[in-house]
Amino acid sequence: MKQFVFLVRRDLNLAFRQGMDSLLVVVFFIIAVVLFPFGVGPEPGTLARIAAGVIWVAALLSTMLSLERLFQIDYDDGSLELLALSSLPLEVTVLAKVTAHWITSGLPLIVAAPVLAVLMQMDSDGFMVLIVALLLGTPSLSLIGAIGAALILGSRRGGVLLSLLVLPLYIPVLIFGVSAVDGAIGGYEFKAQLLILGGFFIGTLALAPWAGAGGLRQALE
Amino acid sequence: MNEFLEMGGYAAFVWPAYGLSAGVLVVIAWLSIRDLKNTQNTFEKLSGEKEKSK
Amino acid sequence: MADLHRFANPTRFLKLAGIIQPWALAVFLLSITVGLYMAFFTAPADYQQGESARIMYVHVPAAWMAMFCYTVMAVASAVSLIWKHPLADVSARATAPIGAAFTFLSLATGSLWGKPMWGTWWVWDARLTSVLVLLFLYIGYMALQGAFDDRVRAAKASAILALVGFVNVPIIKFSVDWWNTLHQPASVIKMGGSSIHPSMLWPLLIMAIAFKAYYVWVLMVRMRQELVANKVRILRLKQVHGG
Amino acid sequence: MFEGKELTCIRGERLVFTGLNFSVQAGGALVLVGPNGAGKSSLLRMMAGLLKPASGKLLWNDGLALDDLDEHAENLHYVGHHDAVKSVLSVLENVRFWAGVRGGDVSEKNILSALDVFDAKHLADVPGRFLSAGQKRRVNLARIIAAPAPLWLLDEPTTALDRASIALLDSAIRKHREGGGIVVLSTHADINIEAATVLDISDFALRREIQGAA
Repeated sequence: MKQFVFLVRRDLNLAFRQGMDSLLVVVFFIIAVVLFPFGVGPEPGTLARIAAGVIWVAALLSTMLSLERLFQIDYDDGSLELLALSSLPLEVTVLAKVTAHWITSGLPLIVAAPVLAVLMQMDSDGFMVLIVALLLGTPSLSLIGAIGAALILGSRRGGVLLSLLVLPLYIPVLIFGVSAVDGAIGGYEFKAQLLILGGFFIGTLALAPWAGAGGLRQALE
Repeated sequence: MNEFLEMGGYAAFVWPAYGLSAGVLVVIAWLSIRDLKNTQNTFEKLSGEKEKSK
Repeated sequence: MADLHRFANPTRFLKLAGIIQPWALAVFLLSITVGLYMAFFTAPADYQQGESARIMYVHVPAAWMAMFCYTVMAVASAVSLIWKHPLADVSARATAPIGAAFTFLSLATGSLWGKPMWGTWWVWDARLTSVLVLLFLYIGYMALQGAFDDRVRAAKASAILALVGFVNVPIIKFSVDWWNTLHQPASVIKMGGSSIHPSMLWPLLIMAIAFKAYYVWVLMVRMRQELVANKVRILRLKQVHGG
Repeated sequence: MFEGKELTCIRGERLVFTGLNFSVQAGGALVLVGPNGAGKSSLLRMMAGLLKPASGKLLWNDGLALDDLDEHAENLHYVGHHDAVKSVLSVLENVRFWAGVRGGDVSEKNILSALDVFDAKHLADVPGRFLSAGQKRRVNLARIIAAPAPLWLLDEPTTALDRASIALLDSAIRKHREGGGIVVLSTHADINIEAATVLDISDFALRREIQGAA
């Protein structure tokens, strides 16, 4: 456990020293959402109706953007080999990497989300549920994305390929994330959606380390 | 005969559906067979012996 | 040294494939003619949709094949990851394009069938949407297969992706169905048309057999191509490294 | 005691070597020679457990090394072609991280003494991006001293090192072997390792087998 924290702390250290990277993820998230009023017009009614969907899709895309480099940097400079050879099992290393990624890119999204909800004229009763839904949903996004990031290591076309592999698997999280927020705004049932999001989180928590470590192991061969 | 071709007024949908399906299946089969032939020829050129599975 | 040979020269399978291939072609040709005849002549027109329902005889078997091929890929990937059998990789890699073609076909014929009924080319119907997502999973698999120079790396990475994808298919299906009931008033005409009358069921089954025979035929061709290509690559490597 | 029996390595579709045997006693050293592409790096990666052999066994103190990779990894250090030095972290932080991940002693004293072995103590608080290739390699080698492990697997350790640094590496290897450690390294430079068994990997490539197979 000590080494797990050690690895997460180092990754956070790296991320904060290169502050710009995690900042870029949030800036992309904000810009992506801000574009929509220009596209569909500023009329509050339309914006409010699509607010939850736009915010969730933007969150998906920005999480995905920062994932390509999750293992790539360590793969290129040889650290990944040494991490595989440390007494920390590779599955736990993947978890540590995902935790660091979530803290540097998932959390900032959640902090920025309410501000964007205001921009999108979203009804205020949806704010709390939006935050809770993102809190439950973004870890699954990082976990599934980590599998994709491990699989494309050393391949010719990194970024675009990752989005093609990972986005179809994001659809369930998107569907239930958006409907939780819409449910809260519309005043009808949303707890079930949050529970399902939690279920996805636990499911991906079990699947991702195994699949990610498998991907890394054969990338290191 | 042309009554059959009309497909009860839905000819514009039934025939393209079957035509497209036939087209796609034929193209995939043809491409696969052509690839097989090319690879077998390169193999023979390289190894100089008759490819057994031809 | 025996297992070494298995990698370099699987003649046993090449001979077997050579035998299966013509038989599969024969079964395909026979069943496709019978199936088409029944689809157009013996099966009655649907009382609601009229003749347009005949598209069902190509749409439904294609959708079945789309799912069948993805399952074959997932099983082959599991075999290749667990028992490291080289033929499993080759079969998964050869199946992907065929499965993707069937998935595309079921989408295209579904849209052609939906136009007269719903008046638009595309409706976010639960089944069509799931098949659309399945198409993306196929494209992702094939893109990953093609993204590596080293064939063994490509096979291993794609095997993991196929398994991860396969685990997610029911979850995606569940989510899309749930999402569909949330937004879509129950569509009046269910995609499957009225209850399947036996005279309609037989053409469906025979067309399904025809598509499976077609799959086996093209699979044999593609697998033989992959195996001979492996032998060519080994010869190339021998040239480079001085035989 | 570290032993390999009938090891076969296949990279992609290429047969790299087969039927390779080696054995190194405690305090011994094994020098791998052979032309580029003969499989020196592949063998070292196989010894580290990164690359699974197509067939054959790897024994560490008569136990099957590859059965429990994590446990085997604990008693070895691997130095590959890349130096795993993060440009943003200082030299001290880099070495401390690697010592910490291996559960070694992360006290400043220990890290500085490890850096001193490779004359890199003065670089302690310099961020990685300012280091030359040679300095990066010395920092990478210092990491081995910081968290000791009996088996050293060094893939061309002398690249980017000047004469003085090679001498430092020499003495570090001698001290490691006197302590009962084992060293396996591949090299081009004429690094003189006393009483080392030399293994030419190209003896184990297989010419006839390939022709037969095609």
